[in-house]
This record gives sequence, C-alpha cells and structure tokens, in this order.
Amino acid sequence: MTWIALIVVVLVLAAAVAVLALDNLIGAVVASSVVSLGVSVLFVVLLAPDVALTEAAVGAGLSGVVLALGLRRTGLWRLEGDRGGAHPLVPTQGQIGSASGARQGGQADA
Amino acid sequence: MRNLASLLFSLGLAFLLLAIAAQLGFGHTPMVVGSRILADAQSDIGAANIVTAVVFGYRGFDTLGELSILFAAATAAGLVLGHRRAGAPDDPQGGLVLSAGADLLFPLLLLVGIYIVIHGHLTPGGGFQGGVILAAAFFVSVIAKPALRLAHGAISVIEGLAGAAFILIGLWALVGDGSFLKPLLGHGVLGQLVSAGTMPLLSSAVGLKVGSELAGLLAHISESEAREP
Amino acid sequence: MSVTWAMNPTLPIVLPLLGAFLLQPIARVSAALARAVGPAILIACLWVLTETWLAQGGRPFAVAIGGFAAPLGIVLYVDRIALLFAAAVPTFALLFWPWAGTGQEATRESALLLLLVSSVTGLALSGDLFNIYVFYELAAVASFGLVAIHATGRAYVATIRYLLQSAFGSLLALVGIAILYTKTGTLNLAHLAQLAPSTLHDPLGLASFALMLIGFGVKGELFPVNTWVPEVYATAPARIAALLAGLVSKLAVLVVVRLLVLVFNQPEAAQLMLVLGAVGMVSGELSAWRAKDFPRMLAFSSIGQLGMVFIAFSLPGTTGVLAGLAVAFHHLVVKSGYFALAARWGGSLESLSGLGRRSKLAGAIYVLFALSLIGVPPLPGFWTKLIVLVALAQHGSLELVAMAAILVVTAIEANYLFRLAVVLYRKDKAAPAGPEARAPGLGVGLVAPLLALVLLAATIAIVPVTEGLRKVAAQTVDVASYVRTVFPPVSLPLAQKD
Amino acid sequence: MMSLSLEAILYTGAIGLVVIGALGLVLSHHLFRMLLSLAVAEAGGNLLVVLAGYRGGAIAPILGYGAPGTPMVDPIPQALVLTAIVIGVGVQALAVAVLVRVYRAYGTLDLRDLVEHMQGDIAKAAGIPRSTSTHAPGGERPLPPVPALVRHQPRGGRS
Repeated sequence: MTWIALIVVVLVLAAAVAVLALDNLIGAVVASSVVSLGVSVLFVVLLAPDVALTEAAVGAGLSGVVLALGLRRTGLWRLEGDRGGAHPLVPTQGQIGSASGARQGGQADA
Repeated sequence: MRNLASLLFSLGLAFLLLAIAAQLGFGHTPMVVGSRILADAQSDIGAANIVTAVVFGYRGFDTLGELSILFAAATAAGLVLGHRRAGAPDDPQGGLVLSAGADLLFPLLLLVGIYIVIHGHLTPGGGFQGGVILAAAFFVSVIAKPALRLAHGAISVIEGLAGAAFILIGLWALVGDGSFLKPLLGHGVLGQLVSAGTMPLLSSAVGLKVGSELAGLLAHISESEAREP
Repeated sequence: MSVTWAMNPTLPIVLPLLGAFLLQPIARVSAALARAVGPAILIACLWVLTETWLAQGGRPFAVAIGGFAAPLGIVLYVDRIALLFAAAVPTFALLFWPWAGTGQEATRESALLLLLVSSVTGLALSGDLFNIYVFYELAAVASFGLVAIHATGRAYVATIRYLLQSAFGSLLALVGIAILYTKTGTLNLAHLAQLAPSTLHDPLGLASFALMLIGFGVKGELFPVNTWVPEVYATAPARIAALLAGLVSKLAVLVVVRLLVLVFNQPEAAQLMLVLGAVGMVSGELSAWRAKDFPRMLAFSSIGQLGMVFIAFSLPGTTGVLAGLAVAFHHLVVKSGYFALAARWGGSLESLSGLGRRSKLAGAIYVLFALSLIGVPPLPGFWTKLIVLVALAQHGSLELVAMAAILVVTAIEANYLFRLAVVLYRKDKAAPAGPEARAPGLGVGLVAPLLALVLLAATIAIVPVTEGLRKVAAQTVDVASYVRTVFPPVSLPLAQKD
Repeated sequence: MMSLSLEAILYTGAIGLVVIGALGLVLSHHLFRMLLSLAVAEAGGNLLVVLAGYRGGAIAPILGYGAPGTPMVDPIPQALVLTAIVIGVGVQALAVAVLVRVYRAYGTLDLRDLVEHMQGDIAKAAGIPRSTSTHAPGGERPLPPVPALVRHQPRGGRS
C-alpha cells in the first residue's frame, strides 16, 4: 500500500510540475488530468471510494472536457509546430488553428 | 513591484505550508464528531453508505449550498456566453464513427447515470456522480453533432424544478416536523433500494439538477461561436 | 409550535434560493410575475428576520438543521449581531434591486442577486465552519456573474482576475479548515470554541487562522488579496459595486470576527489582523488619493475603510467589537450612498466639474458623506473614529502605531474628498458633456438621499444607537453564552477523546 | 521520526500539490495556465481534507462490507471533499466561459497585456486624458496591434 502511494505521489507531483512546465497547453491539460487521476487513486488508498469516483468523473473527466473546450473555443488547441491544422491530432480540421494562427503565430514559432 | 510582492507572498505561503507539513501527520486526528456519526448513522438515517448519509442527511444544508453554487455558475455562464449571434458558424460535423458511437453511448450512459443516482444510499456514488454521468450522456451527443442544440429552455426548467424539489422536501420537513431537511418517511430495511426515507428522493433531485446544470453549462461553452469574428 | 416554523431562521436563506431556482420557469409563464418574485421574497425575508428579532428580544438561540443535534449536523446561530447583519442583507438588496431590467438577462441577474442574498445571509447566521465556506463560495460565484454584466472586454478581464484571486483565497481557507479539522475533529463553531484552548493555541492553530483570514479576507478586501477591488468596481455596474463594497465585504468581515472571537482568541491572531488591516488602510487611502476617476477613488477608499474595520475588530473585548461595528455600519451606509452617486458620476474627476452647482441635492449629499467619512464632529463618522481611537489608545505599542496611521490617513482622506468637493462646486463654463446623461436607473436615484437621511437620523440619535451597538457587541464576545446556547446544559457535548 | 509512513508520504504529496499550484498561479502570466495551476492546487487541498479523516487499519465508511465492529475512517471529511470537488469544477467551468469572452475581446490571454488593455479601456471610458494614464497606448483596440509585435513576446503561458 505504502509503495503504491509513494509511486503515485511521485507521479502526481511530476505531472503537477509538467502542468507548469509544458509549453503547449494541450499537454498541460492532459497533465492536469493525470494529476486528478492520480489523486483519485490516492483517495482509494485513503478508503474514500465515493470521493475517488467523484474525482475521477469530475476532476479528470468533466474538467478535462471543459478545459479542452475552452482551448478549442479560444483557438489555442494546437500542438507545437503545427501550422494550419495538418496535424492529425487537431480535431477541428485546422479551421480554428489557421484562422487565428495568422494573427498570433508567436506560439507556433516559439 | 507587483511581481516582487507576489513573489514574496508566494514564498511566505510556501514557508507557511512547509511549516505545517512538518507538524501535521504525527499523531492521529481526534475523531470527535465522526465517530458519533458512524455510530448513529444507521439509526438516524438508515443508509448503508455513511458518506452519502452525511452528504444528504447531516450536512444536507451544505449540499443545498453546493447545488446553488453550480446553479450560480451555470446562470453566470449563461449570462456571459448568452448572446450567440444568429448564423454563427458551428464546428464541422464529426465523422460517422463518432456520431454512431455517440448514438450508441447515449442510452448506455443514461442508464448508468440513473442507476448510480438511485443507488446512492447503498453503494459509492450518489446524486452528484450520477448527475455528472447524465450530463456526459447529453454532452457526448453535442460533441459528436455540433449542429445539435440542447433545448436550453427545457434544461433551465428541469434544473429549476429539481432544485425547488430539494428545497420543498426540506420545507415539508420544516412545516411537518419542525426542522428543515429532517429525514422523513421511515428508514426501511438497510440495503434495500426503497430505504433511508427521503434520501433517495433528495439524491434524485440532486442528480437531475446536477445533470441538467452541467449539460447546460457545457453546451453554453460549446455553442459559443466556433471562432471569433 | 404551529407558529414557530414561520419564524425559522432557515427561511431567509432558503426562500431566496427557491426564488432563484424557480425564476426561469416562472419567467416562461409570466414575465410580470417573474419580476415581482425577487422583491417579494426579499420583503418576506425581512419580515421573518424582524419577527424573529421582536419575538426573541435579543436572546440568542440555535437551530439545528435536519434535527441533528449540535456537533453532528449544521447549526444556525441567531444572536443580535447575526440578526443585525442578516437584516441588512435584504434591505440593501432591495435598495439596489434592478427594477428596470426586462428579458432573459434581467431574469438571470435577478437570480444571481437572490443567490447572493441567500449566501450572505447564510454567512451571518451559520454556526458551522464548512457551511460558512460553502456560502462564501456561493457568494463568490454569484458575484462573478454579477460583475461581468456590462459585457465589455474590460469587465471580463476584471472578472477573471477577481475569480482567480477569489478561488485562490477559497483554497487557502479550505486548507485552513483542513488543519483545523485535523487538530480538533469538529467543524461546529461552538464545539471549536470549547476545544480551542486545548488544541488550537499553538503555531499550527495560528497558521490555520492566517490561512482563513487571507481566504475569507478576499471578499473583505484585506491587504494582500485586494488587488481585484479597483478594477472590478470600475467595470461593474455601480449598484453591484455598492453591494460588494458595502454589504458583502461586511459579511466576510463578520465571519473573520466570529472566528477570532470564538476560536482563535489569542493575541497573535489579533495582531496579525491589526497589521494587515493597517497596511491595507494606508495603501488604500494613498491609492485613493492618486485615483483619477470617481469609481476607483471609491474603490480604494473602500479598501482603506475596511482596513480600519479590521483594525477595530482586532481589539479584544466589547470595546473592540463595538468599534468595529460602528466603523462597519458607518461604512456600509456611506459607501453604498457614494456608489449610488457613482451610478451617475462615472467619469473622471475632472469631468465632474461644476456638477454640484447644477444638481444641488447630489452635491450636498456628497459633501455630507465626505464630512462624515473624514470625521467632522456632529456626524456619526466622528464618533466611530473616536471610539476606534480611544479603544486603540488603551493598548500596546502596535496599537499606538495603528492609531497614528489612522490620524495620518484621515488627513489624506480629507485631502482627496475635499479636492473633489472643490471640483464639484467649481464655477465652470461648459462642463464636458457626459456624466449626467448616464442612465440613472429608477431605484438608484432615490438611494443616496435615503442613506443620507439615515446618516442624519443616526447623528441625532447617536446615543441610543451607540448603546444599542454596545449591547450587540457585549453579546458577541460572550463565548460562554454562545456555547451554552448551541449545547444546552441538558445534553452536554462530548468531551474530547484522544 | 520521518519513517516512510503512508500519512507522511501523502501529506508531502498534498502540500506539494498546493505549493506547486500556488507557485504556478503567482508566477504564470497566462490565464489558462493559471486556471490549470488552480486545479492542481485544489486537488492538493482536497487530498489534505481527506487525509484529516484517515485512520490506519480502518475500512471505508459503508455499512455491511467489513466485519461488524471494524473501525471505519471518518466520513465527514469525505463528504466535505465531495462538496469541494463539485464547487471547484463549477468555478472552473465559469472561468472557462469568461476566458472565452476575454480572448474574443482582446485576442490574447497574457495577463500583462490584458491588464494594460483593461486599464487603458477603463481610463478611456472614464474620459481620463491619455497623458495622465500610466499605461501609454491604451485605447479600445480590440486586438493586439500587429503579429510582429506579438511575436517578440513569449506566449503560451510561460513566464
């Protein structure tokens, strides 16, 4: 039990640092979902199944969706080096990326 | 100047928290109220899941506040994102696989959500978790078919009535038995679906309200114009 | 027993919630009915609170929600100070109610206002720490929606900054609550008051107080977490700014005061509050002096005034609470009145030139409020400052520094308030067009004169008002009575088992 | 003293999350990243609350699972955290809604730019002459001027 907790804590802290350190925001959102998932595992370790269920559904699932939607709506949903939506991971077929990409190519260039 | 101040502030905070970390965690928490609730929950409320008993019973008032917070967030988001221009572009339609998958998922998620809501007093889960899954059921459809509009009018009526139902159950207890949100209707047999008095009713109201609120909130964000003009 | 349910203190919290939930469905049936719901509910709340006050005659009582005895369930605690603040909530909400609005937007705004009313009433009445946290969050979320109403880019930026700061504060408060629970195992304020001397009078307890002070201090405009104030008040509608600066901030202060009096009754905690209050007071008034437009001048001056409220409440005993109450209520009246004026005077200070000559009443009200705020003798502002200064003079060196700071700040206040008064009465040819053309709103035009009358009435009745407040203060600091009321002697609470 | 007990590990993790989140909130200039940092810090806070109710050798607070008489963990903190999680996601969703609006108004999420735009707009709306404003070119320019100027400032949220 203690070992599981130790591994998960290290993972969670690493993911938390990644939230701050990752350059592209999609990665940061994924990292924050990892934090939530890890914390929900810790809730199981702490004998809180209700809380774990909620944290997984709300903290990792719902809030991930909300944040991803926010990224999509602000046109920041682009991976690094992606210019105009050629990347397969961009779900909006580049419409958003290319529209705002011209105006603020700074991020893509960075 | 501001940066220096905020840096100092954060360093101070970090120091404070580390100092706390050094002192906490040794010695056990005195379980003063918790142990009494563990002892009394079965006779007071009659729910097998004591966490749910606390959420809807002992601390039902907090739950009402929490519902109101979600309601406030949904209302405020509606106010902020409310003005969608007519004819604003939608996201492109998702592929066939996505929309077929969404059609398949919809009834499944709905069922799971309802199950979790009405079994909240027996197993882990309850109104909130089930409500989130209910919201997900609707939201998956919206994601897969962006042109689909949720009927916001209907949603606001459902969330309003569900919230009102929670309060009215509470007021019923207040008028009938002298205190707000007092559990009524007898406890039934521990572990059965129809047990724990008004708690499943409260849980269902919460499930409906959370589900409709989150669905409306997500739909508001998702339906805001697909890209800026 | 058949009458008592109608006077249950749960109702002023629950009825606005019910109204807020049902507003949308009602609006679909009848728009006129929906517009009547809000004011009707506020009046009902006011009636319940008045009836409770009259029926109880100042005796405190506790109500267990759900019928669960004290430390298990959530308790509402009703004493004089709680009723006083709770009654102020629907009153001021009625004063600043958006009477004119129609349509979907107005329905949403009314719903948010009702939620705000419910939450701050809850802050006044609740006797459970986590319940207070929940209501505090509700007040925060409702106010986020309200300050963004103008739908301008600057309002959205101000809102998001306010939101982040507020959410961070709430997080700190939650950490504080977690520490408190780890050390005591209870959340009931009366129970905490019993356990505090043996468990919380140590550095860790102090840390938990500091976290909650900062956390709940966001709404109370306490020093390190008040940077949201000027931008929000400058971009939000003036009546929302009036409610946030006047009403909501006071209820946040009340929460901190309850914590300080009941749980963290130790000199270090009070000193922390004193220092933060003094820094906030000086920095706020200095910024107000530099402000170039009326709303931001009011915002900074409000930070300064709340700093003084924190200073006053940090003093121990009845005198401290009396001083705090006096400053708080004075500020509630004056600042609400000023923001009612600001609904018309939105522009820069220069653009207000000559306004006092053209609109005699508004100019006179401005000067009256200014005189009281500075503390010119017959007005209530003088007495409030006097009470604070006298109370400060009785204590140690830190308090003497705070006293000097108050005197310096008074000079700054006088400077900027009079500077504007001079501008208002300047003989001006053609004043720049604008300010007066702003839509005044139906209710707001009457509010400032009304509050001015209240101020004058308080001037005449200064002795009975002070005596009344002294009674309120004496009851507030009576910890034993609080504990006795929540745990009636028949069923003694559990002793702590370790 | 610091033997690697379960509680010690988890306290470290919880406080670590709060500190990392708080640092991100204070040091970052990108609104979206500040929001993410807030979520991280909230997760840490929630963990701290649940830890307050944990007891070694106990079982989850659901009747009918363990042998009768087995000690259970404190259910109250768990109930509190359920509430706190839902509050957190509500606030977050509202924040995203406002963010979308902010981005549409000014075309950036960099806090430093936004604050400058906002101050300029406030001053302009109040009719304060530009010379007295501390923020030189305010005005209600809806979008940042030209891509060339934007490119020189690091974007994407890191400071």
